[in-house]
Amino acid sequence: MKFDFTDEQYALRDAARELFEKESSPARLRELWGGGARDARLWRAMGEMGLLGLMIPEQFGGMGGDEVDLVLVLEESGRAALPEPVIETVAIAGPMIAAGGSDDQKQEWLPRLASGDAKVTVQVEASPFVVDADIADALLIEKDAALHLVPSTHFDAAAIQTEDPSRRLFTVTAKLSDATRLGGGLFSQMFLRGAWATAAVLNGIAMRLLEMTVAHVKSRQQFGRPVGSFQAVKHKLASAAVLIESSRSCTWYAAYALAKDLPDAPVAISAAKAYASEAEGYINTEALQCHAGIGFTWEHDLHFWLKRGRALEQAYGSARHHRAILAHHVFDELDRGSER
Amino acid sequence: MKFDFTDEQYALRDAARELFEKESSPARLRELWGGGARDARLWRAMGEMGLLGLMIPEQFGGMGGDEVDLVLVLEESGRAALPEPVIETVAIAGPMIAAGGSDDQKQEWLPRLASGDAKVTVQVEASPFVVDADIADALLIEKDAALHLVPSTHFDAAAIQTEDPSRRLFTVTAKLSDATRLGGGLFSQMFLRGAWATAAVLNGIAMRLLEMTVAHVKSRQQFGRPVGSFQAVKHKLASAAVLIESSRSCTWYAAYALAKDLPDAPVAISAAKAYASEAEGYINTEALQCHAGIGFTWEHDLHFWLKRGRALEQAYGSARHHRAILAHHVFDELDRGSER
Amino acid sequence: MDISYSPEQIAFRHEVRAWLRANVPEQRLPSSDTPEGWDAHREWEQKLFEGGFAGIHWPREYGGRGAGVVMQAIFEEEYLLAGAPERISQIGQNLMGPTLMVHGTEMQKQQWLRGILSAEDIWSQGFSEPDAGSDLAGLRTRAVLDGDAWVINGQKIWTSYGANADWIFALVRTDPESPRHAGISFIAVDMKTEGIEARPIRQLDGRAGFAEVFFTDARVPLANVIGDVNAGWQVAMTTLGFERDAPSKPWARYRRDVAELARLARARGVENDPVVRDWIGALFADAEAYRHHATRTLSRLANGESLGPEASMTKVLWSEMERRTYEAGLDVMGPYGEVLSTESPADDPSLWHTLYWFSRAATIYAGTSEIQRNIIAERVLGLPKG
Amino acid sequence: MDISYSPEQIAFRHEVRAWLRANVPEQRLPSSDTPEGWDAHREWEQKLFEGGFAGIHWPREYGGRGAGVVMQAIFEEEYLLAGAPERISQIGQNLMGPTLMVHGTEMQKQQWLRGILSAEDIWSQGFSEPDAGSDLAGLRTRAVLDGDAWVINGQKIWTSYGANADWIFALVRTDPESPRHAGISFIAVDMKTEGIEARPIRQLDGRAGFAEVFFTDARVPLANVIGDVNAGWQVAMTTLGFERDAPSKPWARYRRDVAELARLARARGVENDPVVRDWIGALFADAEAYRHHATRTLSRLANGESLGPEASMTKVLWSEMERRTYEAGLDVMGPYGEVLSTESPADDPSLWHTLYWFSRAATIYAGTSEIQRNIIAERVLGLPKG
Repeated sequence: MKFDFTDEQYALRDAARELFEKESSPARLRELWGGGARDARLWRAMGEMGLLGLMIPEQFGGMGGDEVDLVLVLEESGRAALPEPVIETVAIAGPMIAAGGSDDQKQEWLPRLASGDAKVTVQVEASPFVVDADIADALLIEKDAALHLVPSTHFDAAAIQTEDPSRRLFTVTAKLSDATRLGGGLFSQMFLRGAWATAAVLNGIAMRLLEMTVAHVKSRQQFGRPVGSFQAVKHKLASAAVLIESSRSCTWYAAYALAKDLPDAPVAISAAKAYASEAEGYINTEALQCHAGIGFTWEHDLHFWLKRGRALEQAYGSARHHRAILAHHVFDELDRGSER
Repeated sequence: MKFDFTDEQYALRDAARELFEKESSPARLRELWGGGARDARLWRAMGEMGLLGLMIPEQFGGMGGDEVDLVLVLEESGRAALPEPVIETVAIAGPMIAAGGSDDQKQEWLPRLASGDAKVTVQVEASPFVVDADIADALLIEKDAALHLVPSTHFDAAAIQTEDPSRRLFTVTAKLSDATRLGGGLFSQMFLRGAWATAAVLNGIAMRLLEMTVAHVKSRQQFGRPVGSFQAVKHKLASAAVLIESSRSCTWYAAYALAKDLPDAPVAISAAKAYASEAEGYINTEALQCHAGIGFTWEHDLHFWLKRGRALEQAYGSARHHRAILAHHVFDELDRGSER
Repeated sequence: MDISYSPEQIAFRHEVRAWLRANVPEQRLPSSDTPEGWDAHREWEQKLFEGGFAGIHWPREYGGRGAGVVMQAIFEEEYLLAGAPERISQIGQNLMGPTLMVHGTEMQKQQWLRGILSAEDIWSQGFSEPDAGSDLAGLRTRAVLDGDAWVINGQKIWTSYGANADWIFALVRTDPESPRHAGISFIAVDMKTEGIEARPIRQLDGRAGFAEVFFTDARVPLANVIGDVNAGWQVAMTTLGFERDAPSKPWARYRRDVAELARLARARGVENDPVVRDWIGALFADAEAYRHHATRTLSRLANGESLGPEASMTKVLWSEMERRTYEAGLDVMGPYGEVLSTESPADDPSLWHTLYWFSRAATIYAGTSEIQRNIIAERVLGLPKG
Repeated sequence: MDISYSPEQIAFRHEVRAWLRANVPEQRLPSSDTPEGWDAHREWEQKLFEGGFAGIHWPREYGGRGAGVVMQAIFEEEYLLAGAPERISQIGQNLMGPTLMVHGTEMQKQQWLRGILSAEDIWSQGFSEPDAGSDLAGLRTRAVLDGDAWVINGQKIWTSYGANADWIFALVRTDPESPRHAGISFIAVDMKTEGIEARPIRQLDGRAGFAEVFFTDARVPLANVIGDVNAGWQVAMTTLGFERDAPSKPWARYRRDVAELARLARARGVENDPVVRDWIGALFADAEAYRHHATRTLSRLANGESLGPEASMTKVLWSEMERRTYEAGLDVMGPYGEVLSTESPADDPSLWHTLYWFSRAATIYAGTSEIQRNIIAERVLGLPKG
């Protein structure tokens, strides 16, 4: 029994954090928010560090790892509010193509995904929008209970204006054919993988919001004492800490269940996404309340995480959506009389 | 514009409070909880004071008042956790018989209700239980979209064991006939009147819970200071105070809307009951939390109000039930395009 | 109990409604943050003044209508329902004017009241500072006597209309030796004074609306102090008392918000989701409770009472309801919640987001929910200070 | 990451399950508050002891099985799922025994450990006092040296099994001059000592279970002090450390609670109400989060770490989830929620109410949620003391 990560996994997490702090600092993010162009260097550096190939088999240039290897990196991408399609390309497309692609599809895509030479974005039926569709080399799309992998030559993208300019959304029209089909039996996995990875990213966002808020209330003085010494503030942040840490446990287990292909993986994922959305939602509200005035300024970095957080709470199924799935499971279990 | 009560209404409230403090003290309530018999003196005294006939026309020995006259008395009955069917007899049966009874029914019942010589209990379709059915002289019952007033010779009552022995519940089987029918067109009023009166009683319960808790946290010392000086405690009780006072405003308006027969009375009542259930529910939880250990003892009086409160939250429609009605109303208004 | 309006009040409502119907611009005015918007808003205020709707609660002797709180509330309700422009004269008419009437000298009243009414002078308020938010008495802006003027140095923040206003009334520390609440003066400052710089604050929704105001050796005439020197705290308490005892936000606003939420739910196809309906029902109940509680407090004001600490209850009610409503809206929007373009089910997605973020500020401005709860606990419930 | 069990652990689980299946009484034992119930529970404990399931986490040298925390957790989980009786030996086995192993003299261990294991001696804990609840260091019970004995006067409260226990370990003030945490000693007291009276506390559900224990000139041998005189606070911290670092409550308990809630909803005919389903889904997610978080902390304990202040997070999680679950249950029950007789959709309405009230105590006993949040804020997040 070891519900913990290996030294190697922690080392990779630290390396990712260092890279993101350097290449995707709040100052860099602010340039994007101001209309600046994305720097291709970051994605390439992620490829070189092996982050992009974490879940791609070794024979295709990846690390042959699993969701447990990836989950801390996903948290870090949330902590950094990374403006890159990590969920779609790394957590969804890579493993889906590896699992269901034809030999040709694997040969064509997996090595490029691992190196960072290609990005794949994703459309699930639950959302009309697709991230980074203009720069994606391919689109993985759910349609009529089948999956398709559509090269960029076969779909058009129209930009949608979003509140978070570092999260770029599009609507797409894609030409699907038998040639674009990806192996069967994986249909529901795409949404589930997205939900799981989004939970991990939300946990990272929540961690960052809590960190920023703790730092703020420690230094901010009112009535001659730090704001963080008031019990009302302390209790809110303590509640947030409890939610965030237990949410991480929940998402880590979902990673493990996915990696080991355990039968309760779908339930674990719905629980993780429902819980992570609520946990992040709580600190999202309280972080701004505790920052008060200064948090409402464009010049303060807080809003990068506030907006990304609110968007991801809804992505790949809101808490409400996943709770309905869980309730279905509870009554199902009741019918089968299997509580053990 | 005067959203307030008259001096006479306040005087009656004070008299009721004084009576209840004397004749229905916590010590007296404790006797009932211990299996003691109810004292008929209290009900008679209420009759003599005019509380029971408040809403009965003067020609039948009542005061000819309305819901605004009654609402503070209902609050007081909640503050005292009064073990009497005030909601059923005074707030529902009296005005319903006055409004829909035949001349014979009015002659037979109204004077006796006003004097306290008779009690009438009520069964609505939403609940299988009836309070005080064994001592009621008549039962007002909803059945197949009609109302019946059934004398005690025509129904049987079987006792149900409840957690709150001072709130005695029964199931009844009644013989209905054309002779027992009460005038038409009033069907939905019974449930609404019950919901409104229960909201008022819940407000009184909530007020008492808050009063007891404020007194407790002022005197209870921990870490060398009153528990009530801790911000976590203060903020909970402040939140409770906000909920309770606004809930009272909401229920008072519902009384006014009923009294003036305003078109928004049904909506006002559903809002009042939904809100009062939540307001009382909040202080119910926090009162016990703030009392901590001592509040869990049988010897402390707190649990009389905790249990009565939890029961009434569900009576005449839970918050959830009334919120569904309100949502229906909102979409209805949307369809009619009438926001003003 | 009588919650109906008098014939006079009803007549006033009809008058207001008719006037607004005839005069409210059909197109929404450009934002008051822009130069053309500022001018348009000032023109609108002048029209209101000419129509007799400026300072309706001011005594007749000062050019007002002498309307009571009920009529004032009727006016605000009709104003909201008519979709009329924001009023940049608010701070002058609701705070500075009434404060002057209490503490101003005859000369000061002569100097300023008329300009407030006519919207010739738009006022802003200089209370908050970067290190004095909830803790107002922690303010640091200093004024030092130098001949015929107070010389002011320091910084104010969250000044509504600060970038464009003609005047600001500010709290400044005139006796640095005195403890926190003492040694503060209340002073009126012409924004054109040399040494004053106002920088708009860009908010997290990208808009402006507030400003930071920097004072660098700004010289202000001695006669601009309202009330006694070093007695500014008491003057400020009068000002805040007017803010506190003003009629509450129009309840119609919140019923409209709930209807807007229902409209979003319908546009998103989740109208029949009972969980969404449960939220809508709860928010409608909240709006009803607020409505009736606001009416009850209005009635108290109309009958000559002051709300005192109980005003904090109303603030908690509307601010938290506002936040809950918009947060529910975001959930109802689902994947459309982050969208600013026409795909959004909101009529005006950019405005929707501005309202959303402003709803999150509601529990902060005019006293945070935490401060309000302290006040309620200590001054309504009598709990001991912590 | 490897969340699977070792073959040895799996074998242990099967052994426990088989033994419990063969031995758990079919009929629920009478309440341990009654004399016959007490005897029945003690007999059951003796059976557990004979079966080798007493003190499974105690070192072998003291007669335990030397099981690690994972096996201990497996045991508790199987015990719960088997519906086995409450264990009146808990305080002895989990708190007093381990504390003795750290701080007891050889003679003290000889005197007490064996009786704890065999359930000959049932122990209770005398920490809380009427005026020392959250603030344990405010305790007032005094012990004064008189020849060969400490003479104890004072009162303890909320003593589990206090009415029937054979022994109590108590914190008493042995130096009234010393400040709060100093001058306290940890002492073992035979409940048969003259001058001790235990009165059962009747709880708000009508049941007993706890007691008040009154000490009136009770003479206790000098040798009964554990650790040094006046150093009892440190001993007590060891005891509370064992409580804190014990494996968390079995997660299976909470999944069962959610299933029970779903069963109630079905019995009440509201199974398809999406609002109720939303609650059930949320509580299931809570139970999952608790399950995985408990496993994570178990893994830390298994790998030799101590939880320290993070134990407070687990306490907050399970206690608030427990309360939410039962409050949802009351709503699902609707008008049946107040009913104790067979009309109730609960299998055993009286037990259901006891569990409901106990769920509301969960946020109070073993450190209130408020205290836990203080600990988390100050010791996990590093926020300053208030």
